[in-house]
Amino acid sequence: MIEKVLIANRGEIALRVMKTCKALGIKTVAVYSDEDVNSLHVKTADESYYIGEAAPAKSYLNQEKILDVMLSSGTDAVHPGYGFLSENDDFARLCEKNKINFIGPSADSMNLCGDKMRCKAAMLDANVPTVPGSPGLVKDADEAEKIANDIGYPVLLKSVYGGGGRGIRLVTNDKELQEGFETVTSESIAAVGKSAIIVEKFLEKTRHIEYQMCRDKHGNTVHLFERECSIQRRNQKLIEQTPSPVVDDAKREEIGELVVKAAKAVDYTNLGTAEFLRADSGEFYFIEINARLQVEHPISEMVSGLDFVKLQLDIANGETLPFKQSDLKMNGYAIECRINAEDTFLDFAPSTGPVPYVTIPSGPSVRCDTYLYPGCTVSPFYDSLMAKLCTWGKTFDESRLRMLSALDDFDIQGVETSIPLYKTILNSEEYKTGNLSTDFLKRFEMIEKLEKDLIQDRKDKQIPAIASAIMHSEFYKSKVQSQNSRNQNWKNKMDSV
Amino acid sequence: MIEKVLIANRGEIALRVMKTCKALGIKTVAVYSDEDVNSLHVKTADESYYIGEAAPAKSYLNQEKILDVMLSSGTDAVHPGYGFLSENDDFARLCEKNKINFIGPSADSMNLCGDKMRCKAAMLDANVPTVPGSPGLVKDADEAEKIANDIGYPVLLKSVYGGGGRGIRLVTNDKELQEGFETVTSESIAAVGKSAIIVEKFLEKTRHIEYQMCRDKHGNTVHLFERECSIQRRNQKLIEQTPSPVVDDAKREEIGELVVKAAKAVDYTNLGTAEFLRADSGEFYFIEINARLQVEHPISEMVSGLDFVKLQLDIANGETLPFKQSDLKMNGYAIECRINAEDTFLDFAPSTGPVPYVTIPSGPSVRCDTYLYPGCTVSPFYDSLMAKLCTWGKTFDESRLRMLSALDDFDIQGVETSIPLYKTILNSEEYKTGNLSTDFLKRFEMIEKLEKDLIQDRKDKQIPAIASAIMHSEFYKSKVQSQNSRNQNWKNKMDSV
Amino acid sequence: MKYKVQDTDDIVDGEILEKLSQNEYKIKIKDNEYVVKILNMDSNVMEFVLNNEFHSVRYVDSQTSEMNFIVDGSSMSVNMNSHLDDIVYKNSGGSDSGAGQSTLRSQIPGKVVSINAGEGTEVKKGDTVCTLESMKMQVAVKAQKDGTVKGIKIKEGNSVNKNDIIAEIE
Amino acid sequence: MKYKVQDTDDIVDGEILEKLSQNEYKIKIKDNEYVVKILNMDSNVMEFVLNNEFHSVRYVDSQTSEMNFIVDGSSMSVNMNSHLDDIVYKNSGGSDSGAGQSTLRSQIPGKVVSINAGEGTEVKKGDTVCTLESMKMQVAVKAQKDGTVKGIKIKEGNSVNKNDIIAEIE
Repeated sequence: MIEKVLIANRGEIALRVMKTCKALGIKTVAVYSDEDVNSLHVKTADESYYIGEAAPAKSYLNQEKILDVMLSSGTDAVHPGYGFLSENDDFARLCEKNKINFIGPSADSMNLCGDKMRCKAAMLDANVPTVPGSPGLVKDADEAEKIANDIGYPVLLKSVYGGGGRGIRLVTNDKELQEGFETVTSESIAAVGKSAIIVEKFLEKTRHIEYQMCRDKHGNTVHLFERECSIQRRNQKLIEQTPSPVVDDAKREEIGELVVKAAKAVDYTNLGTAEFLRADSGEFYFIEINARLQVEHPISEMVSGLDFVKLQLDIANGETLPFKQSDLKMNGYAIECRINAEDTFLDFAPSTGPVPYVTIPSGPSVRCDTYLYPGCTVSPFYDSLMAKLCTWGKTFDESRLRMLSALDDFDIQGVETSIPLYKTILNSEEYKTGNLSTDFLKRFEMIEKLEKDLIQDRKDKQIPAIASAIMHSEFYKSKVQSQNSRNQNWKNKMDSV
Repeated sequence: MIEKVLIANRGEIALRVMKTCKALGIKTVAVYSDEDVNSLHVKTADESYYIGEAAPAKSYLNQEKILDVMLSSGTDAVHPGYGFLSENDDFARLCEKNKINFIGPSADSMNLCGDKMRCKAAMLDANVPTVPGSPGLVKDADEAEKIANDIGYPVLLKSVYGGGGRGIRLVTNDKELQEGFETVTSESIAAVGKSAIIVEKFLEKTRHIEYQMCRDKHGNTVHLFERECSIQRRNQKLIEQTPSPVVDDAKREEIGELVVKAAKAVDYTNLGTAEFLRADSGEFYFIEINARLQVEHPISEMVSGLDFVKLQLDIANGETLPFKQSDLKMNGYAIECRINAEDTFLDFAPSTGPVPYVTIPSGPSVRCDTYLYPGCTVSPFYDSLMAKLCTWGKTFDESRLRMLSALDDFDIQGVETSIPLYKTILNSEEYKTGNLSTDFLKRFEMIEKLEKDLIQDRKDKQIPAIASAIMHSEFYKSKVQSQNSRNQNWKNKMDSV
Repeated sequence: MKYKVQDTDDIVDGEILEKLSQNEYKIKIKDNEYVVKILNMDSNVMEFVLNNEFHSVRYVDSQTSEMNFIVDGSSMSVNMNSHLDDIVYKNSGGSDSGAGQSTLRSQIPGKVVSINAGEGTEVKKGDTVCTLESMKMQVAVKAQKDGTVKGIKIKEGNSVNKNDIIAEIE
Repeated sequence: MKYKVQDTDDIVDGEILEKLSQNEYKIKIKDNEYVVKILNMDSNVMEFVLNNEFHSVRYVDSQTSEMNFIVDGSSMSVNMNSHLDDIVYKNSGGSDSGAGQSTLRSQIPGKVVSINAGEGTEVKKGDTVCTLESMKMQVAVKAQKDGTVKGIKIKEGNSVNKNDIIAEIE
């Protein structure tokens, strides 16, 4: 039985994992870098250990250091969160070797999932359809170019060690391919220290639909429904929802059966995600497995009523799944908006710095997982996700309207955020009618729509803005006056001395 | 169709009503007293009107003033929240006369529900069992004494205008009855300006179990399950949960049918609550109808998936209920803790003043409705409820453990709160096993248990406490030193001039 | 220095052994050594990591020999003195601490509804001296000991603050 | 005084007509009168009720003729001058506002990964001058106009802050 868990992560996901551990009476151990001395996860854990400098390679990616903490603190399990070491099979193996329960799949299964080519081959063996592309790793840009010309542009260049939208580039011709090959290589090396690239046919107007896989150590396998994550920028998800507007009960079951096959094909244990592209024609193609808990897991928790971190702990403890597929029913609709610290109008460039004040939304069926607190700092060293804002509704529109209201309540001072963009998207007819695709932002010119919304907003606020300017001037005038009169008093006093 | 709602209330319930209105695109109008100039409901509404001095009679109970605001702001409906004017049939009638949609039952139905004696008679006609007691109002303390001696002590003295635990006293002998009669009379006059008293047999070791009634203007009637609210102090609810540990599906249906009868018997429309006492023997006795939305409504929202304020608005708009009883299923378990500003060890006396800082709990299936924000003030003029903290779980224990974790996360600085008591209660075997009754606190000596818990807590914190003392002294020493050295510098400067 | 934490029985030694860096100290409590890493500190609040456990302290007030603070949400007091063993001190925090005193104070803020025991009335411990209204409830202020009510400081209809003197009982 | 709000076309008159009480003012904007009730005010933040509508304003910076603030969550600017009609002023907030200037600045904080256009290179508007890494992503800093790169202020491996000068393009 797991009694003490080290969370090898930071930010909102470290806090989210701790919430469940705390409710279950499991002790938590945090690790932190120089940059995180004042972060909430350090203050929330039962024990907190300093592990090094701000740069991830010096701290959150430092396997030896983290292992030291686990051994010295008497930790019996480790939760890797997402990012950092979560899909590093070397780390999973290091834990296995040291008899620390790694909360996730086995190192072997993770290695197989992480090797996009072997994984693809396993899926083809299991009759799970995949996207056309290179039969394996390409050795250089020239080989990639040859394959791209065979299957036809546009193609995706993907580092098999990438993920979360990094180490991936869409290229539409030979010149872009040559440039992109270099960028993907260097990004992958910067993030995980290695790179290996595959080429894949890029399908247009596709949707990104993923399924939550769940498998215990005894081979019992279910899926916990799908999530549609089509609204993206630079291949990174922005808004997710469940159910998908294009998945009905029959489709859910059909693809769900593929997902169960996929989990078995790679002998996956614990929670993971099988990602699919859905072509505009309706076909689903398996793309990859994310061998970890995902950012967007709360929306699946909301419609399933299950606590996924508890489920992860139970599976890691060797317990048998307490349900069969037929016991599981979806209840209602949920949406997640990833609240990023970024400037939409600067090509989503990171916006970092102190957050002097923040108001976190709440209310019926609103959930906000965040590391923000008044006086905290958004660090440039780590990723830009500040909060996962999720809402549930009995109908899709109820969850959407609650999200709009919650976005409006979310006041984050000091940094630029993606909140205004999300309001524009959630108010758009295209979003309301579920007309989604991974090029949603570009296809429906959402940034331009946002710009118009902001201009309209300023026009609507003409009167309060002018009133603010008038009162601000008056405030300064009266301050200067009162200072003058105080100086006057001072003078009088001096005179009387 | 309702397009603009005035919320004739303050605090967390005003904010709760506004959340749903905002999500539905309905404009909101707030009213506020001198004491509430800096309250969140004023800042959250689309429009906010000042209505008078802090004392309720001068503001939140001032019907004419509130009517003026409704008429001048073009409000088409009013939500009364709970307390204040929510069960005042004169106000409901005033609204009806002025063509303002009162979100609640008709004035006539409210009048009947509020007249505890006529209501009781209506229930007896409808074959809904009630508690033995005086056949009508008693004219003075002596008549009350006579009836008490007939049905046998202990008895309850209740003002028919009371509610929420006020205007009610338990007395066990003639002397207490004489004293209690006076107190109840004066409390009732202080609260609503009038008093009229009935006598009721007091049943020992009873549970307080209530049912959510729901009826549209076309007579369609359902119940939205029960809530057990047995954990009380001074007849005021502290902790509520649903489902009740002693209500199974058969019982739920049996009593549910009585509830539908009760709603019809008083021609109730909109949402309301039918309160029952459950004797230790298992019988249910109707006690009264609360003709309003209740504090504890969120736990019923959590297990039904319905937004009760939306339901109220729909019914007020004349819509037909979109479900039948058989469509409604309970999902999971929910608990509410009423976070009060009070000192448990001073007989729950109010604790008021500024709250310089507050951390509001959040997380999976946690909901906190509150008016608190860093820098706000808890006013002595209004009731002591600062927040409704609610948690949901797939099992009772999951909701309980989440509540304990959320209580632990709830940091309210500046005032005493009921949070420590709730931790003791939720950790007790008696609570875990559902051994509830309205005298729970006394029966299981919870205050004494709390005291022991706090002592243990201090013992556990011996080392950090001493470390704090050591470091605090060091901090002051170094401050004094640095000031001395600054003075020294100053002196040196002065010398060199 | 010697320390005694409220509700504990032992008097223990505590001292700083070494300043390890700008924000880190090695301290000794009883016979054990600890490392304290200060995250934030001002005169009201201190956040620190003590042997890898985070703690948050808010100082309520401190005098030469007693410090009141809230440690991780628990309100508690620590007595300290270099010769604590030799000194008799009262155990603070007991509910009977006011029983010996003659001054009756209001423990809540509120409006005076009625004075139940006027000037010169003889009262027993627990008798109601006056009734206050606060947050729509009536709360009785009861005599803290047997005696005679003297020097009533309140009037019906007036407001009192927490800790205001109601009367003397002698 | 005359005022012009960003993204609106009209220049409007605004003035205080009367101080009604300590915290209340009657003001006139265009030809309408409004009552402003100040709830909180310091040099950074103002909360007020304007004709029964609550507003919250954070002031970002203000100069003699231009004020930047965030009104109810919307960042905007107001130009003001007693003779605003006669003065030509640039419309702030457009994304092209820097196009005429020669100084290329970093719009994000980050680490310099590579310098793509070294000293003396001729560049066209939109060409990448250098690449920064921030939050694990590589972001290109592009030339704001055609010209020649001069006076490069950065080095590979160094960090730059937002608004730091990258180079001059002349």
